[in-house]
Amino acid sequence: MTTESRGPAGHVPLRPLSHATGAATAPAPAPNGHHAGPGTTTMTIARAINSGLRRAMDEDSKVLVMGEDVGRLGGVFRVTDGLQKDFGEDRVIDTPLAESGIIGTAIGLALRGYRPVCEIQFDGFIYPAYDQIVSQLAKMVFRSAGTVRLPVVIRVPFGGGIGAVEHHSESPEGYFAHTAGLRVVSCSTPQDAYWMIRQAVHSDDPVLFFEPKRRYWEKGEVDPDATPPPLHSARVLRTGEQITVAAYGPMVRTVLDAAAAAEPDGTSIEVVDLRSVSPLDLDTLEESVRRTRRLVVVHEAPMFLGAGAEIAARITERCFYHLEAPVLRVGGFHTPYPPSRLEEEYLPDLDRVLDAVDRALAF
Amino acid sequence: MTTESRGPAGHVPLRPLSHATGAATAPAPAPNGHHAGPGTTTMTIARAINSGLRRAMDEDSKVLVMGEDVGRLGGVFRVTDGLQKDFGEDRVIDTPLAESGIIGTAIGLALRGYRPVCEIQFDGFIYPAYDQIVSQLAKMVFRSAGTVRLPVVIRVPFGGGIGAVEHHSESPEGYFAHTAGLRVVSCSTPQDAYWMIRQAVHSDDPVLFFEPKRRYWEKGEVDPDATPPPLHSARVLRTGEQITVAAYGPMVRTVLDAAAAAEPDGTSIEVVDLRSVSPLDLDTLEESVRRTRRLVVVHEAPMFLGAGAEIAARITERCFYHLEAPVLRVGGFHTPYPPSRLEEEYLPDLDRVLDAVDRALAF
Amino acid sequence: MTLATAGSLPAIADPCPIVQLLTPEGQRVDHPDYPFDVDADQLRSWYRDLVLVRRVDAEATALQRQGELGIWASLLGQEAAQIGSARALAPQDYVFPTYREHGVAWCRDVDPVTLLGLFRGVNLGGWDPTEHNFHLYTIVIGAQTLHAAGYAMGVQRDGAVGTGDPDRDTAVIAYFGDGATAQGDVNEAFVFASVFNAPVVFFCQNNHWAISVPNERQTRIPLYRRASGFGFPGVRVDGNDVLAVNAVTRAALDRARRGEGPTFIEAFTYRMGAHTTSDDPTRYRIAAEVEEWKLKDPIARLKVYLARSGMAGEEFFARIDAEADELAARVRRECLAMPDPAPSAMFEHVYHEPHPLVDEERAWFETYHRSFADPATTTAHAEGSLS
Amino acid sequence: MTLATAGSLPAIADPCPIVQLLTPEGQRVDHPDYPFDVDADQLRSWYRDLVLVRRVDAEATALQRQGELGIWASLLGQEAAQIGSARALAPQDYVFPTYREHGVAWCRDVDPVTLLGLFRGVNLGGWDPTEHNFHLYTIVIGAQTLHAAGYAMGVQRDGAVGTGDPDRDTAVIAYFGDGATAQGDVNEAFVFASVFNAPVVFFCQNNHWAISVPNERQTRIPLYRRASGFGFPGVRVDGNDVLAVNAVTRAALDRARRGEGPTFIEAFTYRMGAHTTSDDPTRYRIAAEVEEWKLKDPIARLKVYLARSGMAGEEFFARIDAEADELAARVRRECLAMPDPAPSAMFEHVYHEPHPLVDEERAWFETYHRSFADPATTTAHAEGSLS
Ligand SMILES: Cc1ncc(C[n+]2csc(CCOP(=O)(O)OP(=O)(O)O)c2C)c(N)n1
Ligand SMILES: Cc1ncc(C[n+]2csc(CCOP(=O)(O)OP(=O)(O)O)c2C)c(N)n1
Ligand SMILES: [Mg+2]
Ligand SMILES: [Mg+2]
Repeated sequence: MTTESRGPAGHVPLRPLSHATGAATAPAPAPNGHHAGPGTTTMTIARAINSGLRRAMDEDSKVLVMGEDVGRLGGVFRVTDGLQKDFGEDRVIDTPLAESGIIGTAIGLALRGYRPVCEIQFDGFIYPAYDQIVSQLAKMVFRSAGTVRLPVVIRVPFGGGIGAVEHHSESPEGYFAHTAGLRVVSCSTPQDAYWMIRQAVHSDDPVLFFEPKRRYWEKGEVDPDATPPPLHSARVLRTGEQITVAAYGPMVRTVLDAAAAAEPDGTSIEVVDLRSVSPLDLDTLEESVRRTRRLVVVHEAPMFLGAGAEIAARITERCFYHLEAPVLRVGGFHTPYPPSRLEEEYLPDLDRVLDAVDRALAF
Repeated sequence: MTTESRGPAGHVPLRPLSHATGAATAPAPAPNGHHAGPGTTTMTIARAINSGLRRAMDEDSKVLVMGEDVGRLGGVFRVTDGLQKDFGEDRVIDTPLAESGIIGTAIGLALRGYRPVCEIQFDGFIYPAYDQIVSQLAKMVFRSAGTVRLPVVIRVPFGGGIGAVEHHSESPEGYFAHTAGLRVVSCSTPQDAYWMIRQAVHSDDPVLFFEPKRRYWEKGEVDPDATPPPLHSARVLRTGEQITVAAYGPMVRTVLDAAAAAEPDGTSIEVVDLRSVSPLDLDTLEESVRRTRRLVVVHEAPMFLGAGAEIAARITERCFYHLEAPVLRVGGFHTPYPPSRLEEEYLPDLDRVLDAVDRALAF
Repeated sequence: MTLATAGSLPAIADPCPIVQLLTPEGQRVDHPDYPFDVDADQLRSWYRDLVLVRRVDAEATALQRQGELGIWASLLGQEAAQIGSARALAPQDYVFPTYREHGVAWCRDVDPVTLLGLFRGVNLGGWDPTEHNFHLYTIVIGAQTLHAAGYAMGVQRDGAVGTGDPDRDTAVIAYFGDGATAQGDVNEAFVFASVFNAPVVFFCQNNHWAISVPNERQTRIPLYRRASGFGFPGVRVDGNDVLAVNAVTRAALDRARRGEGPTFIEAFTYRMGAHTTSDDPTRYRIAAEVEEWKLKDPIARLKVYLARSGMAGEEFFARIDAEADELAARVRRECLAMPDPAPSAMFEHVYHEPHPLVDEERAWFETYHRSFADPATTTAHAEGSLS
Repeated sequence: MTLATAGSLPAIADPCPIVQLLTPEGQRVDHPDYPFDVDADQLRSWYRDLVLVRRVDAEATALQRQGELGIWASLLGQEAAQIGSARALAPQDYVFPTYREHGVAWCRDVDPVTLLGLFRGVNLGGWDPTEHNFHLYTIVIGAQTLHAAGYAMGVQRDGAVGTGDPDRDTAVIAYFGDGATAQGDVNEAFVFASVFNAPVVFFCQNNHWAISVPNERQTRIPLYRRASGFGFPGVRVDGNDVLAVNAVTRAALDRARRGEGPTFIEAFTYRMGAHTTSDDPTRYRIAAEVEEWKLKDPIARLKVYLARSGMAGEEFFARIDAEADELAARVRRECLAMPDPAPSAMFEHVYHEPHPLVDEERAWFETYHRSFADPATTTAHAEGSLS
């Protein structure tokens, strides 16, 4: 961990961020089930990100927020609400309407020593910035043999389930996870949202930060003083015996609900919140699957060449003699995101998860 | 197959293009080993694509070629050599230097009834066009509920091994295979190059046509009158008993060489040329793996969330009780493409293929 | 003053030429470059267009408030920019709209109910673009300008420019907003259109806002001047003056049809409502600005002119209002009756040609879906959301 | 005439103002906006720069021909554009080059040998950008212009513009070609730079060709006029006149440092050689054009001027030539001695912070690689290409 603390003295430095190996595979806390500190408050995921950003900006004057409508308006989801008022127009920048421009100038700002946090307004609008992200941002550290740092965070409200029009409900994380040089994470609880956005800002590598937009208003406890697990570690949110179900971002809640619904039937499901799509914390997952001998991976993103495929391939390789069933996937179909009246059918839900669980158990 | 023949009467229409199911899984011809017709000639892959394009343009006046340097120069690899001279500047268009512009205007031309064949000069320069490809081109048929046709072909010389500088050796096909609405293919022989470019032009769906640039100058026979297999069918190029090795594009030759090298040691490798990355012809592959019980997938593209992961996941699901070893992958590492002096180490080669074969056989 | 605005920026509001034929007060004025022969029938029919599209727009906003639409992007204030330009189109001309061109859609005979499908979430467009020569709405800002440039290149290749045959010569028009001018795609469209001299009109509705971001954050000079950097003419027109918009657009389309290449039109107007029904503009703009623009209302000025000049009277206005109400009632009725698509519709038209993965997923889905419908096979899980 | 060029295009070669201080014949001329005090030492040192970078460039071409480099992008003909502009930079200024800025690199003290690493394929840059205030070469056309705009926004935020302190006020310069002006990124850079009034100079070397595509396919008006569409000044300068380029660039950099925002400079020059060593320009351009530009050679005219005005004589020229040969010899020698990177170097610096997948792959690779080196564990396969 090479991040120098640039902020005012006295703030509690974050623990090492990036070691997925050695992650907490021991009895893991239920979401927000950690020992609550005195500063603990209940807030939504949106507010937790806002608080995390605010703290990051307080701690380090080089942290900037930039994007479309992030300033005066505070973002279309109000995630950056109040930041421009408190940190000024030079640190919270309403940019022109050009995503390639946002990321391209963020790279320049990072080269000058800043730590820009860019917002892409919706998942489906990240593509105009694709070259700047996968060919410039992702490769520049490597190209420079480590002489430059690119501490750029790209926040992306992602996923469906909000009844939106096209391009507002996509899950493009796979496009970025396939790209070396990027880190790709997603939070599922307010506490993680608060921790992870700060860890992302502290990272000296570029981080794609996928925010589960349909969960923005779900509430949970946030203890600002608790010590976070590493950014790229998975967490066992619920222990179980018969099968492991892994998910990240918005699908974590769905999977937890499925596990709870299956319990009365006597189906014991272990739930792993992956938290990081790239790198994957395969050690935590492997440890779980060696016990349960079955795995289902759930994401909203299309299955074909999605993260679930990679997990299936690697876990099968690692646990070949332990698996009682092939790793099954529940995910988006090989179609564009459908009109919103069909999204309930399109999106993985509790039933689709349990259907896959049943199929895996039937092997 | 809904392509109307728009060309002059009398040309032999191509057979159905897109049925991957029901593909030729019977004893398949060795590359170019089909019965040679009277018009058969020997040519390079580059020349075969040129000939296929020429024939497509002859047959249908709506077929256009467009891109950077494709006209006067005939393309930096001379794949479009002579086409502007013969078909004029209105059909072979040297565009401004803007990839998004190339694909975006090609979409407009297609909406007006044209069939543009766009060249992206090198793999690493496709990203500025990403939004136009994955959000516009890929989705427009779906968005219009099938009322518009987008017969756009995007030709991409791809892959490494030519000693080039950065951005000239990449394998971005995974980014497009993950996208519904696109078809993604790659040729490995002159005969396939000739057939497949014509089939791609005839397709009413957008096709990403990945050309194995380091194989451009390899020669083989082309019979212009032979009947092609479906565009999206895989082909068994060499039968074997102990293990199946699947590849596409430039890696097919590598895998064939590996199979030949392993034979004296008594290792019998079946080689499948996938030909299509999206859709995948899983039936052909499954049939092979059910016999050999082992599979290695080889591509230059990074393994992490690459096509090999998808194949591993699906074949494992289909052949769970047949597999004697996990599906292993040989592919690019999770690094940007390295400086060319390291590409021999980076790229999968005969030894890396055989190493994976050994590992699979050791299970 | 903050850094971001430091330095010697020329003010965007610099006085600059603007074409106007009808003042906000309803006064007819002349412009040397845009002679305009008033035809009472035409003006009345435009008045009707303006009132009807505003009324449908209001109904759609109401439908959204009542949960019948997921979202609505109101054209309030921009009616003249849309009707004026779209009424300049020939049938063979082709239109590439954004998501706000409900007035243009109206002129291209897309039924307003059909238009609601996208916003209701039952489809992603719902009309056949080729039937109306009106492309699908494009939501990704700016992408459609390249499609327009390409389509226009196709028109050239078809020999459908400069023949002098008014039924043959074809122009293309791309609509986009002030915010869109910052996008790379839009500027690439300017490059392609200008170097190929394509028959396309770039019609920018400068409604002063891109959601919460004011126009000054997209450009520091008046937008119509962008075209001069690419070597084709740009003109600013009073976007709330249906006469001027029509005259300027007609001239630009004619120019395109004659083979003289692209034109940029900046229709200077104002987004009177929220960006969409999801937006709250009080967070970022002051009421006084909106009040000022109310005085420039496109319908009011035409009504005053029609009335004062005796081209229309109370009875006419009342009749149009009644027609508008009837139309709104029909739109509401038919919107509510719009059926949801069949679930497996999402597997249709992903491709034109057969595709094994889509087929496999469709087959899986249909079996899975049926398992909920058939009580004999229903699983025991708590929530059968699909049944 | 084909469709693509139909219509009433203004010819790109329209006479337009161009800043020149030294004619192709070596005649010193004045320009009202760009007074220039000739300093003999400075001119001699520039002459040295020009000759040395041309000589190194020729050596690199030769090295490529002999297989020592994978490719080389020659700057032949563009020396004055590069030296003139780069010698206007202050140490604290920051440069974003393309792949052809070897002359600029020279002025930023990047050793020419270091520069060859990318082209030899032993690294992807090889110098520390922050040490030279000279970013890595960018090959993806246009991408670096946005980095420059962003860097300049950072300079503003550091308060390093408009202080009047010549050691503090900082400008940024982005180099790009004529072809690049068609890219969306470049135009977005113009938008960001202009609306934020960022201290950046956009330095376009119009060398008339983008590989085989002539400038007319990227623009139909002179390129320097692009800036007017975005609201900042553009100027065309004789790119083969080192004095004029220096004067114009100095003025633009000063303007940026004073906080007055961006400037676009079009250095009108010519790519005398092939696009790169992989290219064959005889396929697409006529020799006469090249011959014509030979008469405008940037070095010859300065040499004539220095000689005629008595600022330098034969002995000086001979000394520079000798120095150039020595430098070339060193470049050759050290290029040949450049070691290949260690194979596992490809796993370094993918990330700054630890990454389990990279670590796992590195570990696998090292074991695999060792298996070839160690005869005891060598596999029996025929070709051990990795050993
Ligand atoms: C590429 C892209 N980025 C962001 C958005 C989100 N968005 C939707 S509308 C809008 C503002 C558009 O402003 P303008 O172009 O002026 O059009 P207007 O809405 O004012 O008609 C934004 C940022 C989008 N649709 N597409
Ligand atoms: C985005 C992108 N597309 C295509 C290329 C391939 N390419 C390399 S140089 C070049 C021409 C560049 O022309 P110009 O900008 O005028 O610069 P010059 O080479 O003349 O210096 C092209 C098309 C590229 N490097 N990047
Ligand atoms: Mg607007
Ligand atoms: Mg050039």
